[in-house]
Amino acid sequence: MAQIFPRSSNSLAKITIVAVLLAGGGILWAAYALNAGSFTTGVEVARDQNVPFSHKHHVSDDGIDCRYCHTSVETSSFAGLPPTETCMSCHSQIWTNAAMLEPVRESFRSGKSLEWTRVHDLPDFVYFNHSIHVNKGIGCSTCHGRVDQMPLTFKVNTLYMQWCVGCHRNPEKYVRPRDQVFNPAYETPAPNQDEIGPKLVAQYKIQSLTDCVTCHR
Amino acid sequence: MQKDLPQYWRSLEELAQTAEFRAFVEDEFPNRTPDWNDAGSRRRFLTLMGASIALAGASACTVQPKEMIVPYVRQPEDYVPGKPLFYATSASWGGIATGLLVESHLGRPTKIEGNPQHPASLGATDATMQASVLTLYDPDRSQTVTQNGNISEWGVFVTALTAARDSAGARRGAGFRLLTGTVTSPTLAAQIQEFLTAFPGAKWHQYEPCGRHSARAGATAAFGQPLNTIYRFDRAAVIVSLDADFLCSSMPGSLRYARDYSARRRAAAVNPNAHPPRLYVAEGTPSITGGMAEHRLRMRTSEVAAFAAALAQELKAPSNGSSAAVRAIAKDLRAHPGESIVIAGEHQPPGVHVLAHAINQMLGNAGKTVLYTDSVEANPVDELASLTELVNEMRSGAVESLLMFGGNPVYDAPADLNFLAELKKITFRAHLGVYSNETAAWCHWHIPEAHYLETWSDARAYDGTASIVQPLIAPIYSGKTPHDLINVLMNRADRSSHDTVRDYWQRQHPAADFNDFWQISLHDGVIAGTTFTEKMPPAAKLSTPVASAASGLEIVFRPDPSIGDGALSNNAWLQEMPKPQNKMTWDNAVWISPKSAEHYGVTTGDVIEIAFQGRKVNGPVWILPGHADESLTVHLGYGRTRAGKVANGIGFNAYALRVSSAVWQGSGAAFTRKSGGYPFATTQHTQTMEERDPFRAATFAEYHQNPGFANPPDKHVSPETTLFPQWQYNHHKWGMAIDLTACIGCHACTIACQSENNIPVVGKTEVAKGRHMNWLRVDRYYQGSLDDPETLYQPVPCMHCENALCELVCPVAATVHSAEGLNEMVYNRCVGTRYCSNNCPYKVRRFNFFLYADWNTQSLFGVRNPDVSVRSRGVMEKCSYCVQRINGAKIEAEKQDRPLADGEIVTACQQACPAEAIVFGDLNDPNSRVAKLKRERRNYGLLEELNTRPRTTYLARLRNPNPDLDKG
Amino acid sequence: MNPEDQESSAVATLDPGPDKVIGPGHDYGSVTDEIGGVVFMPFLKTPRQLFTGFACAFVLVNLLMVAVTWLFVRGVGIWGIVIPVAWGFAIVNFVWWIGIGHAGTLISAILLLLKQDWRTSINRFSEAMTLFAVACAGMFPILHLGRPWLAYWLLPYPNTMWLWPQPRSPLIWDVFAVSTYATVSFIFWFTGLIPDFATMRDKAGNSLAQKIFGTLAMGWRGSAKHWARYQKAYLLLAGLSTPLVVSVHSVVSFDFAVAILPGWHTTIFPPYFVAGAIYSGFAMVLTLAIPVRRWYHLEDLITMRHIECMAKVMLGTGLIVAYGYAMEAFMAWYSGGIYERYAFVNRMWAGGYWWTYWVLILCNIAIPQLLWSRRVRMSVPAVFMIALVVNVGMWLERFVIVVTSLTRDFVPSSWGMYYPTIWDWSTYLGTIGVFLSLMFLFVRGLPAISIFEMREVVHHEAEPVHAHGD
Amino acid sequence: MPTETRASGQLERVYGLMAEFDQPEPLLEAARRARAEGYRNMDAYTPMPVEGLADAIGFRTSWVERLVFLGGVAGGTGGFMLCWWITVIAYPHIVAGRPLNSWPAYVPITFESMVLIACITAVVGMLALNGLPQPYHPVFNVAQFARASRDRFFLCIESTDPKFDLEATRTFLEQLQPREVTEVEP
Repeated sequence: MAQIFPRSSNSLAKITIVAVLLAGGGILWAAYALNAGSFTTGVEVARDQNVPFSHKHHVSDDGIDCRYCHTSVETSSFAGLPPTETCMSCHSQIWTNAAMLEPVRESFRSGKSLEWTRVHDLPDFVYFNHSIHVNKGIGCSTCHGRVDQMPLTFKVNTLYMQWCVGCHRNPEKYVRPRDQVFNPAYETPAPNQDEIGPKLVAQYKIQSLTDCVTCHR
Repeated sequence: MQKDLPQYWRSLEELAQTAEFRAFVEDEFPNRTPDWNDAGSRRRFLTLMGASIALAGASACTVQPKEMIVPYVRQPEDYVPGKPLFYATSASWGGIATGLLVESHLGRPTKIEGNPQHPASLGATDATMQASVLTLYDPDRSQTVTQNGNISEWGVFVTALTAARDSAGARRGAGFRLLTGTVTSPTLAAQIQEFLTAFPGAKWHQYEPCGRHSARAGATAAFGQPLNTIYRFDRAAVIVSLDADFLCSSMPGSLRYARDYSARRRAAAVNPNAHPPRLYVAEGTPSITGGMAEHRLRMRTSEVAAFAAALAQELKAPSNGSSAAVRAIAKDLRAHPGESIVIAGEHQPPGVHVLAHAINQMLGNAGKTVLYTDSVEANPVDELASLTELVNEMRSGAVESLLMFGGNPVYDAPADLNFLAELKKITFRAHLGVYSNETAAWCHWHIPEAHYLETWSDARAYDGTASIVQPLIAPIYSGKTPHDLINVLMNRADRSSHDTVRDYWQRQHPAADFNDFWQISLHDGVIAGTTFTEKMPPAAKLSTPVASAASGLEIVFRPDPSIGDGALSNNAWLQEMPKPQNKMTWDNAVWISPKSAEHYGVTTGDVIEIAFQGRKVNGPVWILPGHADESLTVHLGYGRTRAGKVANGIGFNAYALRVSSAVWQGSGAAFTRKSGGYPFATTQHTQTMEERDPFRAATFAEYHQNPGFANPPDKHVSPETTLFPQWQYNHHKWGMAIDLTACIGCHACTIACQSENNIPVVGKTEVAKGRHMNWLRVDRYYQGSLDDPETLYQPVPCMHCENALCELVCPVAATVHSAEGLNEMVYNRCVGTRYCSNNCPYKVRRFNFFLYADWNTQSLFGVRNPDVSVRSRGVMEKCSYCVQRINGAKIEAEKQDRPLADGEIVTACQQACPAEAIVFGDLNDPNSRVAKLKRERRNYGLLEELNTRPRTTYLARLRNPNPDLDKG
Repeated sequence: MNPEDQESSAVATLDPGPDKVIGPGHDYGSVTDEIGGVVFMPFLKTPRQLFTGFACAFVLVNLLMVAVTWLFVRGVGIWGIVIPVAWGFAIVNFVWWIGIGHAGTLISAILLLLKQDWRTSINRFSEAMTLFAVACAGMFPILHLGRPWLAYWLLPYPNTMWLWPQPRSPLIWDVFAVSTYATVSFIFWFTGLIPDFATMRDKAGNSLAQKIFGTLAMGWRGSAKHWARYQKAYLLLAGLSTPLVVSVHSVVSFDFAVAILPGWHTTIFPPYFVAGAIYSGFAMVLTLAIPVRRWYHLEDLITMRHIECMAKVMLGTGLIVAYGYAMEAFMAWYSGGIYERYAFVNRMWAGGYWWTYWVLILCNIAIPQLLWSRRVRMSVPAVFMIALVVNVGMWLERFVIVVTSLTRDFVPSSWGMYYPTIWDWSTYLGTIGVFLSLMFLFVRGLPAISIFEMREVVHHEAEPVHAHGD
Repeated sequence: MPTETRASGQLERVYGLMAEFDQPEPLLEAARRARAEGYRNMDAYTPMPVEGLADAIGFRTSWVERLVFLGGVAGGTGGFMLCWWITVIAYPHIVAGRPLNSWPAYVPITFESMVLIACITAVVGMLALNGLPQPYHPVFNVAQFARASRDRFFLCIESTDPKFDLEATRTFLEQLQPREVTEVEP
């Protein structure tokens, strides 16, 4: 009987096995990378807007408080998006003929709303309430990051369930004094978070809510 | 089965083990058309009005679709985005107003609640009101002014109408006619009067297909004036209803009556010394009220009059001639002078009303339990006569122009008047209506009418209390109001309804503080000081004794239990609401008693041709236990041809048999069997509890002797009975108690739940299969004899078992328990194995076998509750104890750093319930209402013996039968 | 082809009757050629029945494709399922197929441990049958999901939701049990094939076939050392599969036994499901083996002895199943629980499906009693018919358990009925098509009988001393 | 090993000598004799397992069962720990009022994973220990070897055997009345 396979096929066979195993691992890794990457999560991807609004300019340079525009953040589930009126309250005086503000003026003239692309967008089956979070000492920057340093706004967190649950399980790691909630530059002062965290949690009666119905109904 | 348990039976055929029974079993789901070849029904259900918005985001770890966000340009003052606002307004059916609070999201009215400050509501609503918000968004509503069917414009119509008026005006208005429904609106009445004074030749006619002809005529006959009667059931120990469905019907004040009546029952359950009301009902067609009766005297509708006469006679002069029942009732009434009520039914002839008035005076009830005021109607006329006069004039050609404010006479006028034929003779016919209906089709002009949630107007409640109707939203289809039309006639076309109404009230209240008065009236939803003052009428003069029942087969006309007279028939929520009496949806049927059915050889599902006074109509038979023999009941409101996609062509039109001589009942009907096997769609197929006792009942007396009756030892499971340590719920512990003593079975809770939780509508085919989606179903069981059973209603929401069997078997943890003991259902995690439903002993879980939620019809997105996810295809859903309300209330309390107060969280079903039978709250708070109720001895858990530890429990039903009559 | 083919073709293919597991005059070469010959048979020489059979089966496969497409387009609503009967044909078929899938491993594993000589010429065949049956079964749990595209949520994998399957649910047990069973059955089957691949490799005429079989054989050369390890591994597989095969249908029965539903909630389910599984499994082996041995003239390798033994196993397991039914009914009455009792009243006469129960008793209990008679066992057509009847009966058993119990449970108000739609039937028939197609391909393309084990048989037959020794 | 054989360069020339038999019994006998003769590096090739052959050529192993045991233990533990970790650590839910660690419910999964891993180890281990896949092997060079998978039985004494000597070994094999003795090309 003649050999069906050449001598080399032995090593070839073994190499193939190893290769297949490696390939499998590689595919899993790639899938993970894709899923965790900003292509999927949208993290750190600045969205184009009809008006290139800069939080950096308005917050850092002009020192406008979050609540000046996001009026309902303390009272409602929805933080609120400023009506054109609010923009015009300043921009009827300053930058009155800046080209980039034309859409704003146009909207004010025509009464047709400005349209913004959502940056922080949760699936429709997730019910998030801003007011309770800010009232319990969770700062804007905890979730939204240093918006005051973003020329164009982008997400700094995935807003995935595991990310939410991470905080809901250990609020003491993220809570801050109520008066610091709207301070984007807030840094945990000494004594460090491990000490003040638990205190604030007790003081604000913060519960660690991980029930499904906390967010899904 | 134990002796002391009442005899329950399954279905007529089963009781008499006839051959039909087999057929019945095989045919439990008569409609088996596989939907794949039933394109028609599929198309229908796709276009059906369900309430849901697209579940845009897919499962968590996918790329979020790009979404735009659109702020206001000028944001309204006092408006907080993301928070609902509540406005007081009022809805009127048949002209009679009920106060409402309407929830509005981003300017969209989404949910109707009762107005606690309004005497007719006290916070309660009925199914019709709950569903009325859906009509607002109905894509089938008429949307444009049409002339001879072609799209036209308001301006053009104004010119045309003015022309018509002027031509009549030349003859001081002669030949110009207005046709409205019953009008209680002071403003509208004033406007019409103004018009009539300006044009004395013109005439104003009123007609309601299911109006209050008898009550009005009865009062007039008795007192010489059409007085309005108000009943105080909170003061009544003995109630005799002469075919009066005062608990759940279009009868003015029925919501309030249900509240008062059940409050007294509940009180008696707690306090052995309190006197529970005893209710006698004499009726032929089983009604909600009949279901609550201690003693339901089954008799043909036409025999009620004779019964009333006999009762009156017996009360005047006791004699052994009269029947045992009459004597017992009379005795009972005499024993409670001044605290009894004899109430005559809206559908009984005037003579019965006269008798009722007389008896009440005889018993000294007048002024105590029965109060009289002036009529709440602006211009009480005999509407039947009014319409007849109009038709006669139309025939004689005296009518040149007819302006119809709503209504649908072509469809619902008595058949003998041939309204349509005469209508065609008129040269100028205009119709104002929410729908372009059968009548609009024959009018030169049709003008879309504003829905009441888009309208400025006013109306009076059953006790005369006036309230403002204020709009929640600008007319979606630029609908007009009657006020607008009259303004046109008075050359004030530019004048808005708002100004018209406001000016009227300013005239009534010229004081300087009018603005405050107006604001307060708007805010409270009632106008202070408008409630009518009580009157003491003269002694009722007994007119000619009522004729005794004619022989022969009797036919009874009734408004449909779910869609009423047909005005709301295009409302899918109501269409799919099971009719309390037979749990049937999407149809009307000819009700007949078991005995008569046997006698005439027909059975449920047979299509018969009814002949009455020379007119014929085909309809399917439904054998209804408790119905009077030798009597047929047909329901009005079906067989519509121009109602809309939902209602067109379903059921049969009973108006076609209805003649002005027999508006509510007539004898001499006949029928022949045409065919069999009509496919009904019912949500409950078994009428008995077999040997089981989900529903437990006793008399008040028995209960006070043996309070433990509802918890027999073999059903009870002690908290110790457990393999595992039980979970402790320390923070909150939500629970619900449903009082079967109070529940009247009106199904308001079912629709309230549907509205609050975006529950889709599935259509007749799907219901027939057994796929209805009601989270809160109301089970209906019969008890006692086949011919005259007692009817038992049991609302069944999710039990939120502490040992929830559904959770154990879910492979993906899509249903688990919350730390507060809620049985959570997470739609976005559900993969749809349906194992949970199989393992749920209560079968309260509902499954989206198809994409039931309507993702296509834009206009319907508006009605949806933004706080509740819309379920996609292939997921399970069920009652959540309105967790969105729980979370909302908790968040508010947390923000204000205060504990939740009892009653702060109210579930939708609880809020709607007129009888306050449903109570929700925190079981960890010993003083909460629910905790107190659960401490009552008659509290029991459904299927408790399975050790599911249900959080929803029931309070056994208590009855107060008359020992002299008690059948035991 | 090797020259040896002619010399062996002389061996007559006669059924040696009920005491012999192999026809007379066979030697190592002849068995090799008779079995291997099937594989290398020229395409056009393939038995006609095989072509027709495959054609019909393939039509059904396409029916399945249509049914599944429509299912994914519209949703599970196209089936007859409703509330309360939320599980219908899908689950019935799942359990039925899994049950059929039990014969293979049982024959290969348990009979191997019991050293039953008659297992040899049917084990390969029934292992393949197991694989295909499990494949069909495996489809249903996914198809019947409301959202089948999320079926992977039943697997424990790290995800952005931090959510995992709920391991208390019998459905998750199913996932593990069925996937394990599928994997192990495949391994078992493939391991058994390796030496035969080598035979095919060495028998192959053209180099392509040589390469293909050579690759599959992985260079097997029948070394004594390899055989030593091979037999150890094979024995261990058998030892592990035996409890596995018992566990799998027990777990399937937990789907019902763990639920509280009257008619499901029974401790006797695991044993009687397993017995039922073997019952239906053997029925299916017979249903397939009898025609195949006829078409390929393998009567001398699959002899009356095999058929009779399987018939006896059917009779035995059938009696266990009968005992199961009896106990169920007895307990329902003896428990005194009204729900439990009513479940059986409903099952036997009150409900809409009373007749299915009696047909099932007829198929599973009454008719198989004929097998007591040796004459019936000796008649191939009779055994074939009974096997068919049992297949039907076992399907009905699952229908009665799943559907009838669901139609009427605790609260009478929510009782209902279940009416299968054309799509239920299409899906069911479709999977039968898949099963048969795969089976036909297998018996054409691979040695349907374990050749090297047949050689052992030849060897033992040659020396009776060894036959009963070891 | 003896230097002279290496010097004579036979290693390069042959893999070994192979004797072919008709029946298992003569092969068995031959193997025993060869071992008695002092040969150690040999192997026998048969179309089906032949009892005692491994002993005859002096081959013993117990690695397969050891591996399978380890596999089983690993699988079982893994299965249980998975359930426990999921329900107690990863995302604790209250399910049907059961304790977080409802261990009785984890038995099936534990068992199934045990079987799964054990079975996989059994086969993968067996193949690995056998050095498969190994498509090329010197014995395939023997023309008659095709029948090793059919109806012939071979004994191969390998040239690596210390006692191997082309001539001597050939004569020794000849005495065993094989059908034929052939040199195996390396």
